[in-house]
Formats: sequence, C-alpha cells, structure tokens
Amino acid sequence: MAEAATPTQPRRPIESGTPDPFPHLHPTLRRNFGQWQYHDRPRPGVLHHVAHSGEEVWTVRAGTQRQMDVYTIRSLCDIADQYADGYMRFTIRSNVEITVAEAHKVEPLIGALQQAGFPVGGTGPSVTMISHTQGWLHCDIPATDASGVVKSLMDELHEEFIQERMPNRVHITTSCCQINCGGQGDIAINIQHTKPPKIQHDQVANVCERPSVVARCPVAAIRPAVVDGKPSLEVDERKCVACGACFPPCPPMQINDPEHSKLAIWVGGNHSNARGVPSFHKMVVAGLPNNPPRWPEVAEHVKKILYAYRDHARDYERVGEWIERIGWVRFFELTDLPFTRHHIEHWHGSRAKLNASAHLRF
Amino acid sequence: MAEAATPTQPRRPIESGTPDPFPHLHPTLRRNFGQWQYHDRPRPGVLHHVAHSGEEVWTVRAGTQRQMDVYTIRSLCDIADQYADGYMRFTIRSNVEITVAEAHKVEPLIGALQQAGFPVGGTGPSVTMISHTQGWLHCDIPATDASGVVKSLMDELHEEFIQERMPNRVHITTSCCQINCGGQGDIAINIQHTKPPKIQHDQVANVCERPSVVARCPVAAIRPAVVDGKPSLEVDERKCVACGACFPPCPPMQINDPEHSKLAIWVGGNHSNARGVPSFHKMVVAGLPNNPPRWPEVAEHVKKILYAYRDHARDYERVGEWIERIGWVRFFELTDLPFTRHHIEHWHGSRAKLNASAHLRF
Amino acid sequence: MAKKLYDTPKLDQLESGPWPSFVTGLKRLAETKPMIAGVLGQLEHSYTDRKGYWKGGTVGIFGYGGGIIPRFTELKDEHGEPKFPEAQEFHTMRFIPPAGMHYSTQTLRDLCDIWEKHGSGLIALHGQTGDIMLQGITADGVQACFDELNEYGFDLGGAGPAVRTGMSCVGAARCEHSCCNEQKIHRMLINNFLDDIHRPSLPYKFKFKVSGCANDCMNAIERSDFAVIGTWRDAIQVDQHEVHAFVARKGRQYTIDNVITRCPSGALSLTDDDQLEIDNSACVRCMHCINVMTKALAPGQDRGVAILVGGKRTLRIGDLFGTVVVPFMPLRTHEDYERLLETAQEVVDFFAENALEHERVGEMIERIGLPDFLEAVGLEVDPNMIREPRSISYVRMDDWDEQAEKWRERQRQRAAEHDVS
Amino acid sequence: MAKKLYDTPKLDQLESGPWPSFVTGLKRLAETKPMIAGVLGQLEHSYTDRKGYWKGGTVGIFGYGGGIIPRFTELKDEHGEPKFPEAQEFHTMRFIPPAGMHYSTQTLRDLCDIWEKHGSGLIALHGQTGDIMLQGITADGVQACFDELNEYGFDLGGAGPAVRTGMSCVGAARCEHSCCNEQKIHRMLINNFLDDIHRPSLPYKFKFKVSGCANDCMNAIERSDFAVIGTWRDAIQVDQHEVHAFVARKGRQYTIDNVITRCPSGALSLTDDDQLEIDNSACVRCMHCINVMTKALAPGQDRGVAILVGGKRTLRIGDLFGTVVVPFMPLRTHEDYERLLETAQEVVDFFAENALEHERVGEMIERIGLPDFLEAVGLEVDPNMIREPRSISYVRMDDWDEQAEKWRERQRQRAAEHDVS
Ligand code: SRM
Ligand code: SRM
Ligand code: SRM
Ligand code: SRM
Ligand code: SF4
Ligand code: SF4
Ligand code: SF4
Ligand code: SF4
Ligand code: SF4
Ligand code: SF4
Ligand code: SF4
Ligand code: SF4
Repeated sequence: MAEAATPTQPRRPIESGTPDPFPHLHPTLRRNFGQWQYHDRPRPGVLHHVAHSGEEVWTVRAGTQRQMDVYTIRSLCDIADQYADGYMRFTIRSNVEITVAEAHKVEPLIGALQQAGFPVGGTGPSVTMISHTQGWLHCDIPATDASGVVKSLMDELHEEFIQERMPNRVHITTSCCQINCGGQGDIAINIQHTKPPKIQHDQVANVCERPSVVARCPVAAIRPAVVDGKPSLEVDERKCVACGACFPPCPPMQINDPEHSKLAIWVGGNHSNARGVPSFHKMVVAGLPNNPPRWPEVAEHVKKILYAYRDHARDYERVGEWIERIGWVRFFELTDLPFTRHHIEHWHGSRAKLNASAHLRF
Repeated sequence: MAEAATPTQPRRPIESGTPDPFPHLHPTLRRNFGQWQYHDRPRPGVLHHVAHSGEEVWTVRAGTQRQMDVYTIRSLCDIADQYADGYMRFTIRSNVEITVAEAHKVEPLIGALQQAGFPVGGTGPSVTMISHTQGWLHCDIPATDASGVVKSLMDELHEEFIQERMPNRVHITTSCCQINCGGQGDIAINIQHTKPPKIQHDQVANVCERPSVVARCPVAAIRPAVVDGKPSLEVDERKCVACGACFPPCPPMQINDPEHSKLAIWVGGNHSNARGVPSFHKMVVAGLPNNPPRWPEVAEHVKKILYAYRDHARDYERVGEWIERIGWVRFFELTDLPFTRHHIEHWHGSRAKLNASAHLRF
Repeated sequence: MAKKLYDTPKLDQLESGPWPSFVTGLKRLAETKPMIAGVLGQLEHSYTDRKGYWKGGTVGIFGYGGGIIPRFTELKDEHGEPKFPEAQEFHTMRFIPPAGMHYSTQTLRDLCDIWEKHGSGLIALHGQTGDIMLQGITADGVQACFDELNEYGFDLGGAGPAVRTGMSCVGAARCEHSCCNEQKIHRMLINNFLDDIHRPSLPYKFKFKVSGCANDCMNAIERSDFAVIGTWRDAIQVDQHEVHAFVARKGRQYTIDNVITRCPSGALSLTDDDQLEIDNSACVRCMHCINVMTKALAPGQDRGVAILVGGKRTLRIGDLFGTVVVPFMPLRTHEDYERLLETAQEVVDFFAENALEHERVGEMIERIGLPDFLEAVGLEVDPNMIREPRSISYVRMDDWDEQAEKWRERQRQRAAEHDVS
Repeated sequence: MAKKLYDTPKLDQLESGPWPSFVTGLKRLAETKPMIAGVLGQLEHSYTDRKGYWKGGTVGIFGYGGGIIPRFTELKDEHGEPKFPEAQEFHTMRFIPPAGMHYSTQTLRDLCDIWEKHGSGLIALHGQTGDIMLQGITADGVQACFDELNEYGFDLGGAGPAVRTGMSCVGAARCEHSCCNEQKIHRMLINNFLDDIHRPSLPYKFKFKVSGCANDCMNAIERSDFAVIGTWRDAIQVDQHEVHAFVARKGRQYTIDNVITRCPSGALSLTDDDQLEIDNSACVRCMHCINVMTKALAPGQDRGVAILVGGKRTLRIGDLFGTVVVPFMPLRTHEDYERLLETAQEVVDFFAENALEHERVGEMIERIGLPDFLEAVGLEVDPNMIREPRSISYVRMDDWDEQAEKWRERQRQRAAEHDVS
C-alpha cells in the first residue's frame, strides 16, 4: 500500500482514508468489474455470477463468529489461498465470501470451510447471520451481551442458515441497549428497560455535564436537583420512558438492571426497496428475561415467529409484507402472542399507526 | 307528527329530537326496509333497486341549488305528488331523490324534473353536486362565497353531472374559509389566506377574550400586547401561517382580504373505505384569485385536473388512487401544474409524507 | 310587496347556465320578502368588495341554549346605519330532519308554509351537518316560528359546544349494502343526548354519524366525532350462479382487472370455472367486490357495527380521521343497543370532563393517547385498532405480564363462550 | 504464556453447538494474551451478574482526535483494585477497510501479525459501521500499533461527533444489479472528509453509505446520514428471449404470482405470447422484477444515483429513514462526480453550522423542514421527494407565484436542454 515513511517522533499520520479495493479483488472480479450479467444459486451458500464476457465465478458464503481471534482469520486465509487464489471478502453481516473462477473448486472449498467449522449458507431465502454488536464484551452501556446472544441464536437457527427454505431472506438484528446499533430487522431482538434509572447521586457532579444530560431525555423527565448538598439530577418517574438515553452521557444514571432490563422482539423491519418501501420493525413481544448464557426464551419466541412466517408467507414476502397481507389480528392468532395496550404507539405522529378506517379483520 | 299542545307563555319546548323517518318513506321502501337485494343504474340519474321480495323501485336523482326558496321546494313537491305518491328525500349532497315503484313512471318523472330545471344525474361515475357551505350569504367569517362558487362550477360541470363518464364517482367540495366545513374531496377548492391578520387594535378589548384567542393559534404566534394604551393582541408575522383560526373568536383579527385570500385546489381526498383506506386530500395548486361572480380560474384548473383523471385513470380508481398509481411526478406533468416548496408538508409528523425510499419515477 | 329590489349586476350573471340558480330563487323571494331584497343587495356588495358583511350575536328561544345562528349586518353607511336595513337581521334556525332526510310532500309543504309565515322563505336542504336550515328570520320571529314547528313535530338541532344533529345514510331504507338499522341507531344516539344538543355545555362540538357499510356515504369517519359503521364478521355471501352470470356478461379480463386485483387484501381469486373464492380471514370488509358485483355478493350474515372515534376537520392540529375503538358490536338484541348507547355515553362523559376548552375528542385522544382513552371509557384493546404496532421503543412496560395476562384471560373467556354456543 | 485462565462455566456453554464459537477463539488467544484471559474472567462475571463492567475514557494517537474506543474495567474488588488486572484496559482501534471489504489474504495475514504483536489478537470483521475493529490494546500500545498499520496502508476510522467510516456494497465488483461505481463513490466521499473523520468537531456523527441499487444491501437509507443509491432513468432492459425461457421454466402462474402482481406500481404485464410489457413511466425502480428475473431483466442504461439524507436509529426522536434530496444525479463525467462531492460538502457544512449539539442531520431537517434545508444546500424541489403533497393547510404561501415561476423556468430549461441534445 502506501510507501514506508521515515519514522520521526511524533510521527504525522498518513491520512490515507479508505483503501482502494482493486488490489484486493479476485482477478476475475477485477476483469469483469461492472460487467456482470446475472447470477443464480446452484445450492445454498453458493452464488454463481456470469459476466457479459462469459466469465463465471462461484462465491461460497460461510458464517463466522465476527469476533475472531487471529487464528480463525488465518485459517480462513489458508482456505482462500488453497482454493481461491488468495482473496476473500466479508459481507455486511460478517459472513465470509470466497470466490473461485472454476466450477470444480466449489465443492472442495465448501468441504474445507465446513471442515474448519464455518457453516456454508446464508444466501437467498435463508436466515443469514445476525447483525452483531458489542454487548458485555466491550461496550460501556450494554444491558446484555451481543456475541453470546448471536452465538446462541445462530446455533438454534443453524439449519435455517445452511438451507434456503424461507419465503425470502430473513435478516435478524440484535441490540444490547436501547440505542440500537443493530439495524431494523425482519426480526429484531432488543433490550427494553422497564424501570427509570437509579441515580448514584454522589457521582453525578463529578462525571456528568448536567445540561447536556437534561437535553438528552426525549420526554423532558430530567431536571437538575441538589441531593445531599451536591448538585445532581432528578427524574420524574411517571414521565420517564426508561429509554436509557441519559445513561451514556451520565453513567451514574444506572439504567441497566439484571432483572428489569428485559428483551423485546420486533418484526417487519426492512431496509430494502424491493416491492414495498423500507419499513421500521414493530414490537410484538416484550418482557422476556435477559437470560445468559443461552437466552432460551428469546430463541423460543423467535422460532415461533419464524416458523409461522415460513409456513404461511408467500414466496418473496419478507416478514413485514407477510403480516401486512394477513393482518395483525391473524399474526397474533398464528403466533399465539398476547396483544396489549403497549402495542399501541403513543408518540409524536403516532396517530398514523392507528386504524383510521373501517378495514377490519375477523 | 306530535300532538298540538295548548300554548302557554313561556312555552316549554318538546324535545322530540330526530323524527322517525318511517312515515316519510315511500310505501315500497317501507315494506322492503332492510330487504334489498341489489341495484343497477338503467341510465345516468336513475337507480334501480330490487328487493328480495321481488319488488322494485326506480329512484331518480336530480340536482338542486340547495339554498332553495319555498317555490322551488313546492315545485319539487308537485312533481313528487304527480309521479311518486308524494315522497322524496335529499342526499347528503343536496340532490333530491324521488322514488317510483313502476318502471313506466321513470321517463315522465325525468321529463318533469328537467322541465322544472332540475338536472337529472349525479349517480355512479359522474361528478355529483358539490358539497355546499355558507359563504358571503350567511357566514360571519367567509373569505368567499359558497352558493356562487357551487353554481358557477356546476354550470361548467353540468355535462359531467348528467352523464356517467368518469372512472369512478367524483366528489367535489368547497369551503369558504380555512375552517373547511366542506369535507375531504376528490377535488376540493378551499380558501387559503396568504397574509397574517390585520388587527383592529381599538376593538380587541371590547370583543375578544384574549387568552382564548391566544390558545387558538396553532403555531403560538399570538401574544397579548398593549397598543395605544389599550389591551390588544400582537402577531409574530414570521410565525403566523395565516390560517385564520384567530378570526372567529376575535373578529378584529381581520384575516379575510379581497386580494390576499386566495383559492387553493386539493385532490385525492376520499372518505370511503372501498379498496384503500380513507385518505386526506393534498394540495396541488394555490394562489388562484378569488374572482366572483364566476371564478373562471378555479373552473379552468378543476377541469384540467378532472379531465386528466378522466383520460388516464382506470375504472373504479378514485382521483387519489389514480395519482397514487401513476405517481406525483406524472400527475404534475399531465396537469402541467408547477411543483413548489409549498407542496412539501412541514407540520408535526410530516416526515411520513416525505419519500423515505428509493422508489422514484422518471 | 317588497319596498325595492336593488341592482345586482354581478349576481345576475349567476342566473344563466344549466344549474338551478339560487339567485333566481332569492329574487323570487325578494318580491315579497324585503329581508331577502336586502340580503341580495348586501351579497352584491360582497361580490364587488370580496368581503363578508355578517357578524354574530345572541338569539335564542326559551328553554334552549343553541340551535340558532344569529347574523347581523355589518355593512353600514357613513352614519353607521345599515346600508340594507331590511337585512339588518338574517338569522338561521337549524331544525333536525327525519333520519335519512326522507319527507312526505305534505310535511315539506307544511314546513314551507310555516316558514314563509315567520321567515324569509329561504331553506337550505340540508346543512353539511344534516340540519334543515331555515335561513332568514329576525330575533323577534324565532320563538313563534319555533313553537309552531316544534308543535308540528320538529326540534332544533345543535350549535356551539354541543352534541350536534346526526346523520345516517339511506341505508336499509333502499340500499342492499346496509349492515345495520342506520336510522334506529341514529335516532337512539341523538335522542339520548338531546340535553347536550339543546344546552351547549361541552368543551366543544360532538357529532354522531351513521353509515350502513364501509362505503361510508355519510363521511362519518372523518366528519364525526363518533362514527358508527355497519360491517360483518362471517363470510361474504356469494351466489356463484350470479358470479358466473357476471363473468359471462362482463368477461374474465374485466372481472380480474376490476374485482380480483382491486381487492386490497388479496383475498379474492377466480377459479378456472368462474367461481369466486374468498379468503374471508384476509378480507378487510372494504366493500369493493360487493359494490361491483352487487347481485352476486352481499355482506355476511353476522352483522353489526364498528365504532370509530375522533374525526374532525382542520382547526388546531389539522384534519383527523376517527380511529377504531370498537371493531365489532353486534346489534341484535335490546341489550346490544343498550351497550351501544352506554359506549356513546361513556365517551361523551369522558370528553365532557377531560377535554380542554375548544378541543375535539380526537384531539383529546391525540393528547392523552389511545390506550388511556380506551381504559377510561372501559373498552378493550384489539389489534384491529391499529394499522401496525409501535415502532418506537419509548414506552414503559413495567406491567407487561399483567397486560399480557389480560389478553390471555379474554382469549380464554372467548373460547369458553364459543364452547357454550 | 498467560499467567492464569479463569473458570468460565457459563461461557463454556457457548462452546457447544454448530455455530463458530467466539469463546473458543478467546480461549485460544488467552493462552498467550493475559488481557484476553482477564476479559474472559470479566465477561463470565457479566454473564453471572447480568451487568456490563466497562467504562470509557480518553485514549488517542498523535494528530488525531478520534478512532479509538477506550475501555477501562469497572469490576473492582473490595479494595478498589481491578478483579482482573490483565483486563484493566481493553481499547478498540477502528481501522478503515478497503471499500467493499475485499482482502487479499496477504493483507489479512499482515494485519493479523501486526495486531498480534501490539494487541490482543481479537479482530471483529466488521463493525456495524464497517470498521475493522482491533479489540484489546492498552493505551501504551496504540501509537506504535497505529504507526505500523498506517505505514502499511491503513488509516483510523471515525468515532465521536465526526464523519464516520463509510460502507459500500459489493456492487460492480460482483453484482449485476449495480447501477454505479460504488467503491469509487465511497472512496471519493470518505476520503474528502478525512479531516472531519480524524478531528471530531461536528455537532454529532455523520455517516455515508453507498448501495448500488434499490435493494440497498448496505441499509444505507436508514443507517446513514447520507445515502447514495444507484438507480436509472430510462427503460428497464428486457431480453424477451430470456423472459420466454423464464416463463417456460417456471410456469405462467408462477410468473404472474411472483413477478407481475408483486410490482408495487402495477407496471408489469405478461402478454399472451409471454412477452413482458413494462410501463416504465409508472415503474418506481424497486428492483423486484429484476431480482427475480435477473437473466431477463436489467436496470436501464441511463444510470446514476439518488441521494437520501437523514437516516439514523433510535435516540432522541425514534428511528428515521433518510429522505430523497436528489432523485437522480448522473455519474458519468468528472464534473458529475464533482457535483456529488459538492452536494456532500454543502450538506456537511450546513449540518456543522446549524445542527444542535448531539443532533443528527435527519433530526435537524425534521426541525427546520425539508424545504428550508433544500434551499440552504442549494438543491431544487422535486415531486420525487415526497410521498404526497401537503394535506395540512397551515402554510404561508405569499410567494406562490414566484415559486411557481421557478418550476416553470426549470421546465423551460430542461426542455431547451432536450432540444439541444
Ligand atoms: C453480500 C451482500 C452485500 C455486501 O456487500 O456485503 C449482499 C449481496 C447480495 N444481495 Fe443483498 N446482500 C447483502 C446484504 C443485504 C442487506 C443488508 C443486511 O443484510 O443487513 C439487505 C437489506 C436488508 C433488509 O432489507 O433488511 C439486502 C437486500 C437484498 C435484496 C432485497 C430482498 C427483498 O426482497 O427484500 C436482494 C434481492 C434479492 O434477494 O434478489 C438482494 C440481493 C443480493 C444479491 C443477489 C445481489 C447479486 O446479484 O449479487 C447478492 C447475493 C445475495 C444472496 O445472499 O443470495 N439483497 N442485502 C450482503 C450479504 C449479507 C449477508 O451476509 O447475509
Ligand atoms: C344517496 C347517498 C347516501 C345518502 O344517504 O344520501 C349515496 C347512495 C349510494 N351510494 Fe354512496 N351515497 C351518497 C354519498 C356518498 C358519499 C359521501 C359524499 O358524497 O360526500 C361517499 C363517500 C365519499 C368519498 O369517499 O369522498 C359515498 C361513497 C360510496 C361508494 C364508494 C365509492 C368508491 O369506490 O370509493 C359507493 C360504492 C359504489 O360506488 O358502488 C357508494 C354506493 C352508493 C349506492 C350505490 C348504494 C346503493 O346500493 O344504493 C347508492 C347509490 C349511488 C349512486 O349514486 O350511484 N357510495 N357515497 C349519497 C348520495 C350523494 C349524492 O347526492 O351524490
Ligand atoms: C352551516 C354549515 C355549512 C353549511 O352551509 O352547510 C356550517 C357553518 C359554520 N360552521 Fe361548520 N358548518 C357546517 C358543517 C360543518 C362540518 C361538516 C359536518 O358536520 O359533517 C364540519 C366538518 C366536520 C367537523 O365537525 O370537524 C364543520 C367544521 C367547522 C369548524 C371546524 C371544527 C374543527 O374542529 O376543525 C368550525 C369552527 C368552530 O366550530 O369553531 C365551524 C364553524 C362554523 C360556523 C359556526 C362559523 C363560526 O364559527 O361562526 C359556520 C356558521 C355559518 C352560518 O352562518 O350558518 N365548522 N362544519 C354546516 C352546518 C349546518 C348544519 O347544521 O347542518
Ligand atoms: C461498535 C459498534 C457496534 C458493533 O459491534 O459493530 C457500535 C458501538 C457503539 N455505538 Fe453504535 N456502534 C456501531 C454501529 C452503529 C450503527 C450501525 C451503522 O453505522 O450502520 C448505528 C445505527 C445507525 C446510526 O448511526 O444511527 C449506531 C447507533 C449508535 C447510536 C445512536 C445514534 C442515533 O442518533 O440514534 C449511539 C449513541 C451515540 O452516538 O450517542 C451509538 C453509540 C455507540 C457506542 C459508542 C456507545 C457509547 O455511546 O459509548 C458503542 C461503543 C461500543 C464499543 O465498546 O465499541 N451507536 N451504531 C458499531 C461501530 C463499529 C464500526 O465502527 O464499524
Ligand atoms: S447497542 Fe448499545 S450496548 Fe450494544 S454496542 Fe451499541 S451502544 Fe453498545
Ligand atoms: S431513561 Fe430516558 S426517559 Fe428516563 S430519564 Fe433517562 S433519558 Fe429520560
Ligand atoms: S367554511 Fe368557513 S366561511 Fe364557510 S360556512 Fe364554514 S365556517 Fe363559514
Ligand atoms: S392566522 Fe392563524 S397562525 Fe396567524 S395568528 Fe391567527 S391563528 Fe395564528
Ligand atoms: S353507507 Fe353503505 S349502506 Fe349506507 S347508503 Fe352507502 S352504500 Fe348503502
Ligand atoms: S370486501 Fe374488499 S377486502 Fe373483502 S374480499 Fe371484497 S374487495 Fe377484498
Ligand atoms: S445493493 Fe444492489 S448493487 Fe449492491 S450488492 Fe446489493 S443488489 Fe448488488
Ligand atoms: S422495478 Fe419494481 S416497480 Fe419497476 S417494473 Fe420492476 S417490479 Fe415494477
């Protein structure tokens, strides 16, 4: 890449930004850049792309744990070197993709990946890798873990990763606090706090810029206060929606709670513009316990929803489209989930979410 | 109806409320109440209903001026007596409906109505009577007239009333101030003020309850003020959206202006639930002059829109459904209307009206 | 009889053209009614200046607080005298018509006669809220006019912060789509609130409208605070023989393009032998297919009404549609009707006590949130009340388990009821 | 080499099952990296207490203000000493990967080697914003690690109130749907804002993402402040021969049910001889038909990008999607690319000067309104920017004629341009 510079102390950074990917592209991809004609999927986990030039490539997609040790990465490198001229890429969902230009290399490549413990799949109408965040491993504000949640769920959904038997692709996301670094999901598993922050009043003055904490609260529930003679903050507990937005700028506003930070499941988020416009996911279950190391209640509910989708949706319907067609009345019936007052949105502009019509289903 | 009471002074009202309609129903309707099987339209202006009993009725619909003198009403009574056993009804759009139980009476009835000056039509996919409000004739806050606007437009659209050659029914509404007593319309013609109220400061103290006027303003642009030593009100002219909401509770807040109260046209309002859910109308043209006695600029624009709809919509598409299908880009093209910053909504929750997708039309 | 007729060159232009002219009618009245002559004169001024010249005031009849819309002229000469003294007063009396706006000609003739005696002879049939508007009477005349019409059987409608006159569609009287007895519902509701109609003391207006089906010919969902809409719970009634006839007459392509593909819930399909298949659990009861194939299709037999609360037009926060608060209420028995009345009473009472001044019930719901409103008026939540569940996580769900249990309990009850019946 | 490995009974349960286990990887590292042994110990505590134990702080490298996420342990014993002193510091360095996340194995191996030398050996490929996350280094180590990787060709990504690392889809490199050169756009945009990446001084974060078509595989519309999405203006390219082959292979019914009726704009029809007819003026460029019939259909040839501004996730006012501010920008010439860059610069500059503290650009637009935003950054209004025009009459339109004239002028210009070309 860049030329080595003579070291000086202190060294000025080379502000090189985003590296050029061309040196990292498989030569067949490089040659046919922008000249692809179509693709198909000869089997789950394999994409077969054909260029206008007639050249073809087969890409094998495999799951990883994202949080990888260097040994894992090197084992992937070994496989790519042996079968694929020494190139690979990663998808936005931390799957690895290794491309070969010869059909006969596909099966051995799949074998090598599986052998090394990387499940091959995640293409087409499958459940691909869950979008991954930090959690207890690294973040400063998580109420749950990310790596463990993802591992637990992917273990449960492994068959759905390696097979393509969903009506359309299923994108699952998780987030380990209500900030939600994970995206919208066909199914999203997110932390939902249920109690206002417990304030460690003695620390507020040292750690928090009070006006900016006050400004963060979406419902104006925080006001400056003096507690035990020290400047602190006070929360109007009836107003507080337990969102946790005050916690990052002010760690003494303890929002995380082993008991009261629960998990909620949302469905029908969709970023793509295929057919319908992008849509936000909607809450369907809350109050699930935060239960490491394997969060069985979450897996149980996710599977209930996932299999209702698999069994009832039409081809190409994403989870949200399916529900839109059958209606929410039937969704709650099919999944046997309770419908409560909390499903009804009450936020600015939320009237648009009410049924302002005589369209009714029974 | 009720028995005559012995007059006393002061007399206590008989709180009889809504009269029973049964004595006013044509006997065939009375006999088949709740037992209708289907209907068709043998010709524009005529509805033919068949009951499960096999009995049939033909209803002839005709336009009226709504604001009727007793002579006009009596002439309708004469016709109903002669052809229809002495019954009639009025529709929500001030059309009269006269029902006969014999097929052979239909043509003579039509003839008599037309003869007396009542156009027969307004059924099925036609342009029916425009919803009518008060205007200069009677209201205390109008910026334009209603009767004259309706008469002028219906003169222009007469052919569309007596024929059924629209893709679906067209409901036009008008309103003579921004309060909008007219409903949502496939096409709506509404007053749109463009300047803040001119305050007659010397009268405010006498006439207006200041706090309640302040409370009426949707953008909090009004504050109490003392002008020339008298308590009055003051408007922040940059905030004011010229909605006129302050005018009814406080007539010295003169919002109506011969020059600056303009007319705007809105399209795609729909109250019915057939196919899509009910929808609000959307503004497409503004700045049209308030031009009595015949408002030609309004008629010109309404016809432009109406005939674009007639020529391009599919059967059963209401105006709004048609535009939704072809898209707004094409609507503005087909009608040759300008698209401006004012078409973009900027009000609470208006983000839902922005295009938050890659769905684009060229 | 009128002293003079004023020149109205602008208004005269509204006498030409095919549509019936109100000007011609007014001129006819002006012959004998000086008030109307004055009104024409003033209206001509409005057409010239592009300004209105009426102001409000207070006019009433004994025992009632509303129902009359007073108008006094503001068009004065340099001495502050009315330019058209005959039209100094021009009040409107709002009378409630029979439900469905049906009339015997006898009643209409009597109405005309009585009105001609006391007032100007100008009648609007009808106001947008459904009133018979008798337009043009002096304050002196209203009591006698009211007394005579009231004895005859008419009552004043609403105005001001009151329950208003209601409306119901022609419905069961002549329409095959009707899923309920519109006029019975209409009269029951309105006649239950007569005190609130006649003595305005609510925070703001409150309107009832009844449409017999989802076509909503009364615009009830947007134009009333409490909309009652007929619907059904079971399967659409299909006469396959008539389906066949329809397809034979109109063609397959036409049927597919105008019926099958226009169903908003994709619930329809046409079999190869021209039978119509309906997925009734998907159907949203929109009425479209029934509208188009009215001879072949009809609403199901398990009929009732849905209730939507909160419609209104523009003021304050922009137009609102009502939203579903009762997805289905059967209306078979006396008790069923009682329940409807109770629901209306609960809503009006809660509105009366909790809305801010000049706040409509829809705006109040917007302010306090639908869940709290439902709880306050004793209605259960239901997925039919929403387009979709919440997307925003800003909510406190401490009591999730409790709320979930409520639902489960209701499901158990429902199942038990089904077992019994 | 590690002094000790702690007992991790809970985490051990995450070693079973078919999915690759991060725990197994961490344990492998812990053999030689005490920091990771400590991290495992602390994580086990988190799994037991259901609490996180990291706090932030300040760690940086010379010349840059961001790019490193510092973590210090909060898990202390009764004396206030870290329970796992090896894991007292556990910072993450965010490095920018090659656009599209392509790697030669050589580069990956070198990256592993350098990181193993300076840090823990734990690498996340990739963060949700697209960074290579090197996780686990002490403050002492960061400068040397950065220097070595920076010399090698890697640069630090964004953190804090800064422009962030960008993302672009695999696109032209391997995808037939690509309507633009994603990686060129991506690099041009990001590398133009390096100062704003490395020296955080914006009101809040600002993200760029590039997807080559409306499938938006980068989730750009919701997850970036400035989304660039490939699209086209002319007709979809159809190979009727391949359409035929598709229908022959899949069947008519399948084609109708999965392609024709799934078009959101009703733009498709299948003729009786299995030709596909497309109403390209209705088509919204959603990609569905092209996705399903990729061999038969392809985006048109007049390609370019749309720009949507304002996407973000939950904080403050709930999730927002970006909204269209440029419906179409061709990207053929050098000048075209310059225009894209200028647009981005205008947006970032206006954001920098006008957003409140901790306010994203989407929230700012929500606050000031799209029309004012467009005017401020010099973009023209277009009906493609809205789902539908305003329904609320609360607007001041004093300057209607002037605004209308602007549109007419643009239409004239456009017509003139067409005449020339
Ligand atoms: C590799 C990747 C892009 C990258 O640069 O990393 C990618 C690659 C492809 N996507 Fe994607 N998509 C990728 C993430 C996404 C995402 C984002 C995400 O996963 O978070 C989306 C939007 C997500 C959402 O809406 O929630 C996405 C929505 C689509 C769609 C629209 C699907 C739909 O019907 O809604 C298509 C079209 C299709 O499936 O034919 C598509 C199609 C494709 C195609 C078929 C394009 C092509 O012709 O090569 C690629 C192979 C897909 C396959 O798996 O069969 N891709 N695709 C991403 C793989 C992620 C993974 O490992 O699973
Ligand atoms: C008489 C009247 C009810 C009344 O009690 O007064 C009425 C009567 C009928 N309506 Fe209506 N509608 C009447 C006002 C309305 C309104 C309200 C309005 O006009 O302000 C609406 C909703 C308006 C809106 O959405 O803006 C309305 C939306 C419908 C629809 C739905 C149309 C659609 O496709 O969107 C139907 C169904 C249909 O056309 O088959 C319908 C159908 C009918 C049918 C066919 C019902 C029947 O089987 O008898 C009636 C004859 C209609 C015809 O004109 O061909 N009626 N109908 C009203 C006549 C008004 C007039 O004089 O023109
Ligand atoms: C007469 C009538 C128009 C007509 O010519 O038909 C009418 C006339 C007036 N309306 Fe209306 N409204 C009339 C039906 C409506 C409707 C339609 C409906 O009821 O279906 C609406 C829309 C629905 C709704 O209720 O929102 C309507 C929404 C308003 C509003 C706005 C209410 C809101 O919350 O947005 C006002 C303003 C107010 O009440 O402060 C208003 C106020 C008025 C006032 C009282 C103006 C005022 O504040 O002084 C008008 C008296 C005019 C006059 O001189 O008689 N009028 N008004 C209608 C009543 C006649 C009747 O009783 O039958
Ligand atoms: C590391 C990462 C998750 C991951 O494991 O992949 C992450 C981790 C954090 N995010 Fe994030 N976000 C990460 C991608 C995202 C994304 C996804 C994206 O960029 O596509 C989002 C949603 C999109 C967006 O920008 O809105 C996201 C939305 C947030 C937010 C909410 C922003 C908002 O306006 O709503 C915050 C809160 C904040 O910035 O104050 C936040 C804050 C944070 C912080 C800095 C928490 C904090 O305030 O201390 C987390 C640091 C964790 C750590 O210890 O490293 N993170 N964050 C992702 C960045 C890695 C990378 O650089 O590649
Ligand atoms: S979702 Fe919350 S806890 Fe998880 S990485 Fe993002 S900021 Fe941290
Ligand atoms: S948790 Fe959210 S709502 Fe509660 S005080 Fe903190 S910021 Fe406000
Ligand atoms: S729309 Fe305005 S001016 Fe017209 S009748 Fe209603 S309140 Fe009066
Ligand atoms: S016209 Fe409307 S916005 Fe202007 S001051 Fe009056 S109420 Fe407020
Ligand atoms: S609302 Fe329904 S029942 Fe009533 S008249 Fe209209 S179509 Fe008939
Ligand atoms: S009533 Fe409407 S939703 Fe139901 S089947 Fe007919 S068209 Fe479809
Ligand atoms: S966004 Fe479009 S161009 Fe990019 S990878 Fe996905 S399908 Fe291909
Ligand atoms: S791209 Fe989408 S909108 Fe366009 S024709 Fe294909 S399916 Fe229809």
